[in-house]
Amino acid sequence: ACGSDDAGSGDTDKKEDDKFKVAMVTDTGGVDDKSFNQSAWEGLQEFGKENDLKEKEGYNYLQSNAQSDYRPNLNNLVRQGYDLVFGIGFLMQEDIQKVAEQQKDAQFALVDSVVELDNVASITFKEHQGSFLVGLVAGLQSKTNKIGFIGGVDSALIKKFENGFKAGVLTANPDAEVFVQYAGDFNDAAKGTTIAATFYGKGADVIYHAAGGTGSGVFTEAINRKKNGEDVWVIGVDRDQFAEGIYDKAENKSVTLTSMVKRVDTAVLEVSKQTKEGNFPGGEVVEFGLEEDGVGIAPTEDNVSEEALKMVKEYKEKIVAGDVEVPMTDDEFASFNK
Amino acid sequence: MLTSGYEPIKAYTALFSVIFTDSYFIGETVRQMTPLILSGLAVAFAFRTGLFNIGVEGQLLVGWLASVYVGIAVEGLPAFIHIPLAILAGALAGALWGLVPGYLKAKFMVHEVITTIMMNYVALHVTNSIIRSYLLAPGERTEEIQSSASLSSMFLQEITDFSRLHYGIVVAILGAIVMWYLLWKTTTGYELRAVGFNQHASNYAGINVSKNIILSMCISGAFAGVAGAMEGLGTYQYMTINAAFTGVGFDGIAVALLGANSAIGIILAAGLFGGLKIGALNMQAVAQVPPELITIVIALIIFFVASSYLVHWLRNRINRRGKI
Amino acid sequence: MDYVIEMREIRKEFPGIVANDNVTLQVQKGEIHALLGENGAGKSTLMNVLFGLYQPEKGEIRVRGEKVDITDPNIANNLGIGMVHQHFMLVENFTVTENIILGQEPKNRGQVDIKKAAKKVEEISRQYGLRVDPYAKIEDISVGMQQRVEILKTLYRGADILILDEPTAVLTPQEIKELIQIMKRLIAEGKSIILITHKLKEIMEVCHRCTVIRRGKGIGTVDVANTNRDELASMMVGRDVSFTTEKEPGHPKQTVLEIKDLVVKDARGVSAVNDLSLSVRAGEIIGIAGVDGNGQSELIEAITGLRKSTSGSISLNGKEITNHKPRKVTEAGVGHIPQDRHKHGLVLDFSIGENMVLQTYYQEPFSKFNQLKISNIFDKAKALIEQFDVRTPSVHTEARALSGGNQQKAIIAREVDRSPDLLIAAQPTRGLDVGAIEFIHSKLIQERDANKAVLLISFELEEVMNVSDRIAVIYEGKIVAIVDPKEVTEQELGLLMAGSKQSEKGEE
Amino acid sequence: MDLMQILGIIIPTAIFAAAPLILTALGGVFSERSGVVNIGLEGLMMMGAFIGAVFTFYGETWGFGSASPWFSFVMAILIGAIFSLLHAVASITFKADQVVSGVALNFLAAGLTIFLVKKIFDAGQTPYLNERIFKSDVPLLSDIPIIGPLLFGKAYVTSYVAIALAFVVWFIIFKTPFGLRLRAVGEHPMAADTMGVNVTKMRYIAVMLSGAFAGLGGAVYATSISGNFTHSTIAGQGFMALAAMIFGKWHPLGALGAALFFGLAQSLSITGQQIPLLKEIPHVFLLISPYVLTILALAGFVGRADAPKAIGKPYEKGKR
Ligand SMILES: Nc1ncnc2c1ncn2[C@@H]1O[C@H](COP(=O)(O)OP(=O)(O)OP(=O)(O)O)[C@@H](O)[C@H]1O
Ligand SMILES: Nc1ncnc2c1ncn2[C@@H]1O[C@H](COP(=O)(O)OP(=O)(O)OP(=O)(O)O)[C@@H](O)[C@H]1O
Ligand SMILES: [Mg+2]
Ligand SMILES: [Mg+2]
Repeated sequence: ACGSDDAGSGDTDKKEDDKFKVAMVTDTGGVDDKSFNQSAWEGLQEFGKENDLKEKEGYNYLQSNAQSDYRPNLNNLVRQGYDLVFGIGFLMQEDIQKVAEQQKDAQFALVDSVVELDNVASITFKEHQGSFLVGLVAGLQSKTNKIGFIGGVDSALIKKFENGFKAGVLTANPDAEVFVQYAGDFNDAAKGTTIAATFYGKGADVIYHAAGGTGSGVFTEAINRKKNGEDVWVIGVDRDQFAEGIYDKAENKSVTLTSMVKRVDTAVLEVSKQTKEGNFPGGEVVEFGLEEDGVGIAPTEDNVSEEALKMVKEYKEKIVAGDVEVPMTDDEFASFNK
Repeated sequence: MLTSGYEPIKAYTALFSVIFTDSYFIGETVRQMTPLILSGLAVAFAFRTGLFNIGVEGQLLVGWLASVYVGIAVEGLPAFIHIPLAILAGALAGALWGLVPGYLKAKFMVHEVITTIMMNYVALHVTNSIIRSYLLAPGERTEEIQSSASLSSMFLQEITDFSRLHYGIVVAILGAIVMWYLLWKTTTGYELRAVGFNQHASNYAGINVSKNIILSMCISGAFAGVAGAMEGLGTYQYMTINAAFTGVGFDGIAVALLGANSAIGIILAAGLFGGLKIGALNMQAVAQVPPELITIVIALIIFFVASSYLVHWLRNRINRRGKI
Repeated sequence: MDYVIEMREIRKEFPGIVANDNVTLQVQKGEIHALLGENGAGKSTLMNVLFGLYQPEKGEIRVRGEKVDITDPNIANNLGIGMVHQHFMLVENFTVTENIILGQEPKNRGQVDIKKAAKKVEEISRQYGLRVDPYAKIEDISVGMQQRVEILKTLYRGADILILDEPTAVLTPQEIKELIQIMKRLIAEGKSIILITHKLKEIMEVCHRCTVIRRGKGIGTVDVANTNRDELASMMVGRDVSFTTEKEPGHPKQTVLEIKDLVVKDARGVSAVNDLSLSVRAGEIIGIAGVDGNGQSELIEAITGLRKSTSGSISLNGKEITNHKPRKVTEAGVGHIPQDRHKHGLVLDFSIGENMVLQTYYQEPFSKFNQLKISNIFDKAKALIEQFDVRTPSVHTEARALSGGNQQKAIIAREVDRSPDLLIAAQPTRGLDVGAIEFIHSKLIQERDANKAVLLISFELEEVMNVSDRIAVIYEGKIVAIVDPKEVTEQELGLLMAGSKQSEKGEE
Repeated sequence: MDLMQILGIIIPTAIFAAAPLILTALGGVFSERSGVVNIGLEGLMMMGAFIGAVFTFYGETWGFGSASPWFSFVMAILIGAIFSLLHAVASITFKADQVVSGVALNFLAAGLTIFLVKKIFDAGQTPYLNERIFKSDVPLLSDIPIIGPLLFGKAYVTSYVAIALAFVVWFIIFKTPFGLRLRAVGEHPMAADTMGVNVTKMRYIAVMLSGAFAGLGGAVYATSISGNFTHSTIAGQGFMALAAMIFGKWHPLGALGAALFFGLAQSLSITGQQIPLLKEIPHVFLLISPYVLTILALAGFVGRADAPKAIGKPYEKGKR
């Protein structure tokens, strides 16, 4: 970016310039949001380590404080000469598009959405597939046959979680009923608590949330109920949320049944590698599903029953093989359910 | 900054060099200033007439949506009609959002601070719901507006190295002039200010107090609505579903008060805010200073300026002379 | 000589002005000492210095012979100095007792012991004859009672030196009489009083000595027994002042204001004006005499459109104006000098220039097509300031910064200049010095002589008797008598105002 | 769902969601009753939530066990009071515009808390807390038939602490000499001054109390609802508390009622989506219902609210 730094930087930068450099722009959650920003950053760090890059020089990130910061941040990184710039989150789609149109020589990658330009690689995940697997667990392990799903904001992306999950639940347990509610907010823990209270109050004993910070309220409610002797579970999202659900530290007991993990780190690392090797997937949509280990079920399996694990394994194979097509939209779910 | 372990000289160089010398960041700073000026004007206008409008955030959102809607839905108009029409739509929507607290204040003495806070949340949910139900395009947002409604300019972008600078700054400065003119040069402004200072005396002088309270909130809301239109027609060209408030409305409170509720002051304060915010992004990039530090700096500047007797004195002088 | 208070060569400056310039004041024990001076002469400033609200630049203060340094009202309180301020220092939504005990509350297990406090208040109030209701809220009680609360505050704190800053400006004649009794009782108890007032009659009546200040400078101290009103007045103003307003007999013409069977309810919904009828003719001044609270304010508010009337009619020059909006009433030809100049008369944060067009800003030449003609407005204001001798640094000065007297002159200038057919003047001289009063009275008479109708409302009998051509006595919302000022005595008028019917006199 | 079931969900969640609002609004009552506008409640709450999360976390590591949240409350009260001093110094001593100073406080809290979180934890948020305030039955009271389980079953202690504090604050403000002076300072500072009440001192105390209460409110939020602290933990609750305070007419019990009303409206709007009849109403109407209900309530039967007379004006000795 700024003139002063370009001019006064001297030869250390020159040396770095020869190397392949990558960077990313976070959304307002910041690089350590315990969610996909953090996961993406871990991917970059891994890439840095593998290629012996220095943090802040060879690989870097910029945090956005507001939606309007995306574009200056993207521009800034391009102007600092990074060879590949990641935008994390579908909210950055428009900005990547514009910057990529203007900076034709730069290379971008966008996580969670698609930009059809030759200098942009689009990375998406098959969240519905992962959600299907945790749906199976929920369907099998629910004793009340009532299961809840809490979405952050009603959107196409979160719908993938909902529909995949519902399909999984019904596959494992056709008698189950799934309550669905969208909080309208990714950051309102109090709302999460209230919705969870409502679901549990209606008899649900497993709730899957895809609601970011609102989800922490779901854990709060579940822990409270567990402490008062109720048998309730939460299914975490994006990464292994076992720790969020711990209600008995000594015994390491958690209300987290399992979690649907989304391996943004894997995707970021993978695309960085390809690009360094000269195989930048520009103009392509790189999809990460069960097959690519882009989504899946969390490694902590303390609370998952043998039976469920077996079923998960079985369906994972079927999905990878293409024998089962997991629905992601409402329409697809409707026909799946027929 | 020294105490927090970052390199202060590098950081400040990063902050100031770009907002004064790098055309891209100059462009971005001005772009950032645009809605800040207008939301500052909205807060200041209400303040001048004795009302505290915390509802700029909500008025901005509805203004944004209305302008984008007109930008999308109306086709085949030349730009010189389409742009003003879309801005007007934003202003009207904002005014409508200001009307509710104004009316409740005038007729039922309901404190405008509560109603405007509540109207913010209503605006957030309603605009999101309208976009989701009627205007949704891929990416959790609306379609892009027609180019005939766009304030963005290839020319401005090119001279600023592809910043998002757009013609909205002209609108914002016009807004500042309008506020100044309206308040100090018209009988309407005379009435609004009189009601703001002393409702009893205004009533005695035959001024319709209720009407002026409502009018004041509407005009304030209109400024906020135009601020939203600047985001919709200029910066973004569309409206996203907002998971949370934009913050521009709340920044407007600080901008207005830092600018002593005067037109010139607001432009300067918005410049300071915009510069610091954009500079902060660069400080992060160059000197690895976390952007939170800039928020802290902004807060300290506000404290400092607000506490300074110099500003107090200036403000009194400006007020007394009845200019600007 | 032993003085209980001795202020020597006090100098107090404010930015751009010397409010007290080497003023010396010596008060003897057990006396009532008057402090006299024009509006803005520096009386309140001097007393605020004594009370510790201001720090003097120069000079020394001795209390009971001891040199003291009063840096805080607390110290003054501890020295036994109590002050009743010109503008009351009362918390409006507190009760009488709460106001009195504030800062020195009797406690009972951490709680304010209101019962005990109220009892103590009752005790003191009985001792000095200061009637108050300990549980009433300040906003609900009369100005007279508020005044008594202020005095009780000082007595509760055991003050034996009392400063009363213009205590009578806001009181009715009855209340003034009571206050004078109270003051006499206080000195009989051995207390000393410093009394600020513009009413020379009161000084002559109760004070022992009088110190005069003019434009910040001490002019001297005189024994009241050895002087008279005229001498005091000329000491204060620096020239001779006339007390009886000179005027030719009036020549009343056609009826301008006609009020028939008017009923107006007050804020609590009680009829304050009851079937009131009254007419005012061009070329006459009708004075309304009455004790505060007999419907005067509601009557004015009904005429001027600030309050709705429930029945009856008001017409101006034969045209109905009943329940018209204030602006329509103004445009029909009514001018109004309001009773409360800060609440109704002025926008204190506006410049004096802007205030001068409060009723006319929307008309030519002050605006056109919704645009203000700033230069016309300020030219007009300058002319009025000149003509009515409003003392202000400039037309751009905020009205707030002017002294009360000058604020009042500005309002009068604005209202008289429009030359309304009917001029309503409510307590136009409250708190003003004799020079200013003289000026305002002459303006009212000038209006009358220009064939306008003038309605004067005042609690001050002397004013009503001096200025009016006819006096209408208002009692419980009705005009109970109309009398000729030349044929009535103050005593008779006082009886009428108190509701006695026997001594009915006059034309109707 | 039957009615009891619905009430059984709505009422407890209303009460628990209201606790941070009640506490913060009570803080606002103190400050504004003394004549100092406190729009910085949001920032104070943010600071409280941050302190609550940090010290609960350290309490855990220092072995305070289940007392950790309570330890954090003490710290939040202390640090909240100290943090509010900035507002006090600027607006009381330097006579800064009180609204500006409050806004600055909000900015400062937003920046400082996250900055410190990053310094301390090297992450954008604090870790999840293990020791939190958990729900439990209120002994005896929860055994009362019907209303017992509704009002006292499975509830947070902090909710009842908040409600009890509202009564304590009411007592302090309306019954004690301190309260009398506080209100006098907010209504007519010059009168109070001439009666020997130290206006500056009273206002400092009031602002610091508002910091203490808002700090506690934030800490209660962090330890009972969110379970950690992030940049978005406190997002508007301080403004809602401000609204509750005004809604409650600057009266502690009024603020309590308003906060409970908000809580009830909020939980009704959420739970309503699972109630068969209300399910048919478009989602957005339920989302906005708490806010619309508040506006209607204000317009319908609460109406005029008189702020303390001297509010917003710095006190200058001898100024008229
Ligand atoms: N707070 C103040 N700041 C600046 N100047 C002041 C202040 N108070 C008084 N003055 C100045 O001091 C002078 C004396 O004012 P003061 O109030 O003592 O008059 P006064 O004799 O009490 O008048 P009045 O009869 O109208 O009450 C005024 O002319 C004014 O210019
Ligand atoms: N804030 C101020 N700054 C400058 N001068 C002031 C200020 N307040 C008052 N004054 C001056 O103080 C003087 C006396 O003021 P004061 O209010 O005592 O007048 P007054 O005639 O007694 O008014 P009132 O009739 O309301 O009692 C005036 O000359 C006025 O100019
Ligand atoms: Mg005086
Ligand atoms: Mg006076």
